[in-house]
Order: sequence, then structure tokens, then C-alpha cells
Amino acid sequence: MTIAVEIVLLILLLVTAAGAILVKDLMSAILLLGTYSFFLSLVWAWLGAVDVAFVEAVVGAGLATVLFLVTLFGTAPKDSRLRRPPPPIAALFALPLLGILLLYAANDLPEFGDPNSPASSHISPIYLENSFQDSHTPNVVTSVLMDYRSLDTMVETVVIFTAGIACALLLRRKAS
Amino acid sequence: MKIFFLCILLIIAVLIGAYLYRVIRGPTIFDRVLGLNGISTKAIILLALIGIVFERMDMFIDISTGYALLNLVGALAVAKYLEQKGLP
Amino acid sequence: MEILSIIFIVVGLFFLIVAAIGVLRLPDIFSRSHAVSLTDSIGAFFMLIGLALHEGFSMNVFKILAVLALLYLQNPVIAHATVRAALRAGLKPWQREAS
Amino acid sequence: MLSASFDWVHLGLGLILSFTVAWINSGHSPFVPNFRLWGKIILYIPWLFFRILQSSLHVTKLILHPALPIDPKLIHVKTKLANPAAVVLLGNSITLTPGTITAEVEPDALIVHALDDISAEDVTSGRIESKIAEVYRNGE
Repeated sequence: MTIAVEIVLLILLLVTAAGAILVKDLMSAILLLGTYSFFLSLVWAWLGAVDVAFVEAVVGAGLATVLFLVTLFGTAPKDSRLRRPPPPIAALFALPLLGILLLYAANDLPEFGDPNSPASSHISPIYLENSFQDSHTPNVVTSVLMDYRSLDTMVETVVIFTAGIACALLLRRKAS
Repeated sequence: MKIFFLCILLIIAVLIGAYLYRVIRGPTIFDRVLGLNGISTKAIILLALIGIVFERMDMFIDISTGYALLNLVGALAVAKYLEQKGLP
Repeated sequence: MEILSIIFIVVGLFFLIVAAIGVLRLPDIFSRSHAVSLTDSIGAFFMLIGLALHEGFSMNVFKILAVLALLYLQNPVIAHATVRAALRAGLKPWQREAS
Repeated sequence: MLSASFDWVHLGLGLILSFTVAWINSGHSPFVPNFRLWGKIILYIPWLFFRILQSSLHVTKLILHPALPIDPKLIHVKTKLANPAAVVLLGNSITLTPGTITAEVEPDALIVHALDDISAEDVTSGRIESKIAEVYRNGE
């Protein structure tokens, strides 16, 4: 029963991604990407990663859509390469091969939620025991994101900030 | 009881497919916006249901509040854009 | 209490299914917006109230009611903005040809 | 609310911040709560919900009918409501009711898209409008 829900969500995700690639109009592609973020966030929530789902909803569905739209305000709304060249034949063979290789490698990963896997037997207990003494934050995920991996988070914020500055520049050029 | 909620979850997830058809095949851009709006409402309900199934309602209802707020911002931005630019 | 919540959820599910059928069947953007408004105003109401009844009296019920109030405040705004944009872009409402 | 922590520090900070943001965004108008008006609006909500239930049953019947007997049309509705907030409430109520949707707001009229005659009659008869006028008459 739970497997069925996962399968349905993943099929919706795949269909949305394919639609976002195949659609001709840039505006529709933006809307489809927003839908994709909604589904991805649902998948994260279903897997139990609530904070990741929240970030995905905020950044993917809210912020990225608005930033894309603001960019479309200042640039041409049409995709200039409506007739795409067909992909080379080597890519048609190489990409499925790579996919099969990755699936084969994924076989060796530990099971989802396995208590004996290295991640949950070595790393997680240390974070769970020490995070409150180290950072005095009640939420463990927040302390991991903001304290233990603060450099990573800072650079992510820089990316979003740069996108915002670029959108502001585009809007200002249009006004003058 | 949990099985019942899982069934509801599954049915709603399949119903989203109808809206997704409208988003992908919609003749005009406004159909896509409407479909996105319907999908986000469904997603809010789905999140509340997932919270019931996992018995951690307090976490999941927070995300659905965030969804509802973000949906408003995104949809208003799209509608403003379409009003100013006209039909693409 | 459980029975009542199941009844509410099933009624909400019925309206959601009807709205999905309507989104697929209706001919143009303006009439489809009615189907989406059906989902928002009544399907979500019954579903969320059913879930709140199942949850019992706690902090979460207030959060569910807050989400519901948010939905009721913003969905008319979104629907109105979309339809107004469609009207200003020059779309004509669909009409029955024969009559 | 989201972190479910009810310390005085968090509550006070939230109150101060939200009032500050609202005060900045509303053009520095002083905050005057109108409690009688809000009471009337809260009394108005159950009536609106009853209308929503009625009309959504009607729309359900229309959608499930095999011949799809819809007759969509645009109608102009003149309003006598002077208060902008009252017009907003009227437009919101019309949109929230399935079967009718507000498409355009002009200074003294609304353009409403209705799904068929019975839904349209709901708006043209002015029942919602008279109810809202009643809400706002004494609240001024």
C-alpha cells in the first residue's frame, strides 16, 4: 500500500519533468517546474524529511518561480531554438548505459531506514547527542544545517542572493 | 483506520493526475495556472493526510501552511505577469 | 467521533472527484475555474474538517483551521486574478453554438 | 504558532513584528479596530457557507449530467455599495460560491461569469449584496 503511493508520486514526478523538457513555451515550462517542485516536496514529506520538504517548497515552488518570472519580464518570452537538433546517436546509447550502471550501483547502498547502515550507526548518534550542547537549538536539523554545515548553507544563500540581484538589474534596465 | 487513510491518499494522488493533464495539455496558459492552483490545494490536503498516517500532525501541518502562503505569492506573480504581457 | 470524521472525509472525497471530472470535461478556462473553485471551497473544507475531527481537540486543530481560513481568503483572490488576466488577454467565453 | 512555543518572548516579538510590518505597509495609518463590524462579518460567514453548500450541489449536478447542460455567460452586476471593503467582500463571496466567478471589478459594477441560469440568478437577484449592505450599514 505504501509502495503504491510512492509509485504514483514518482510517476507524477516523471511526467511533469518530461513535460517541462518537451513543452515549447518558456512560461509553461516555468509553471511545470513549479509543479515539479510541489511533487518533489511531497515525495520528501512522504520519506519523512520534513525540513527538506519545507525548503523545497519555499525555494523551488515559491522563490524560483518568482525569480524566473521576473527574468522573463526583462527578456524575450519566446524560446529562440524552437526546432531543436536531434540528439547525437552516441548520446542515445551512452545515457541508458549510464542509467543502468547507476541503478546497479544503487543496489549496494544500504536499505532505506536500515539501522545498521554507516550513516545511522556512526554519524547520526553523534549529532543527536551533541547538537544541543554545541548550539542550544532545539531542532537537530536546524543545528546541522546552520552550525555544522554553515559554510555550505552560506554559499547556497549566496546563490539565491545573486539571482535576486540579477533580477533587480534586469527590472531596472527595463524601466530606464 | 490507517488503511483507510492510505486509500484516501492514493485516490487523491491519482486525482492529481487529472489536473496534471490540464497543466501539460492545457490549450492556453491560463489553464495551466488553474491546474497549478488545483494541484497546490490538493497538495495541502495530501500533506495533512500524510501527517495523519505518520501520526506526526504537528510537523506536516506546518509545511501545508507554508505551501498555502507560497501558493498565493506565486499565483499572484503569474497573474500579474500575464496581465502585463498579454497572451504569449 | 470517528464515524463523523469518516463521513466528512468521504463527502469531501466525492466533491474532489467531481471537481477532477469537471476539470477534464468542461470546455473552456472560465467554466473550468468553477470546477477548481468547487475543489477549493467545499472539497478542502470537508476534508480538513474531517481530519480535524479525527485528530481530536489539540493544538493541531487550530493549525488546521488556520490553513482552512488561509485557503478561504486566498483562493478567491487567485481565481479572480487568473480569470481577470484571461479576460484582459482577450479570451472569449465558450458558448453553445446551437442555441 | 508554528514552533508551538508560547513563551512571552516569542509571542511579544511576533506581535510587535507583525504590527510593525502592517503599519509600514498600510501607509502609516493608525490602527483602529472595528469590533462591531468584525462581529457582523463573523455572523455573515455561516450564511455564506450555507449558500456555498447549496450552489456546489447544483454545480455537482451539472458536471455529472451526461449531456453537460451548461450555458456560460458574462453578466454585468451593478452595485450600490460605496465602501471599497464591502465591494471586496462581495467579489470574494461571489468567487467563493461555485458556479459564479468575479472576472472584472469596475468602480460601480462587477462583471461576473456564471455557469448557467440558476447560478446567475443567485447573483442578479442581489441577495448577497443586500446581506453585505446590511453588514456594513451599522458598522460604519
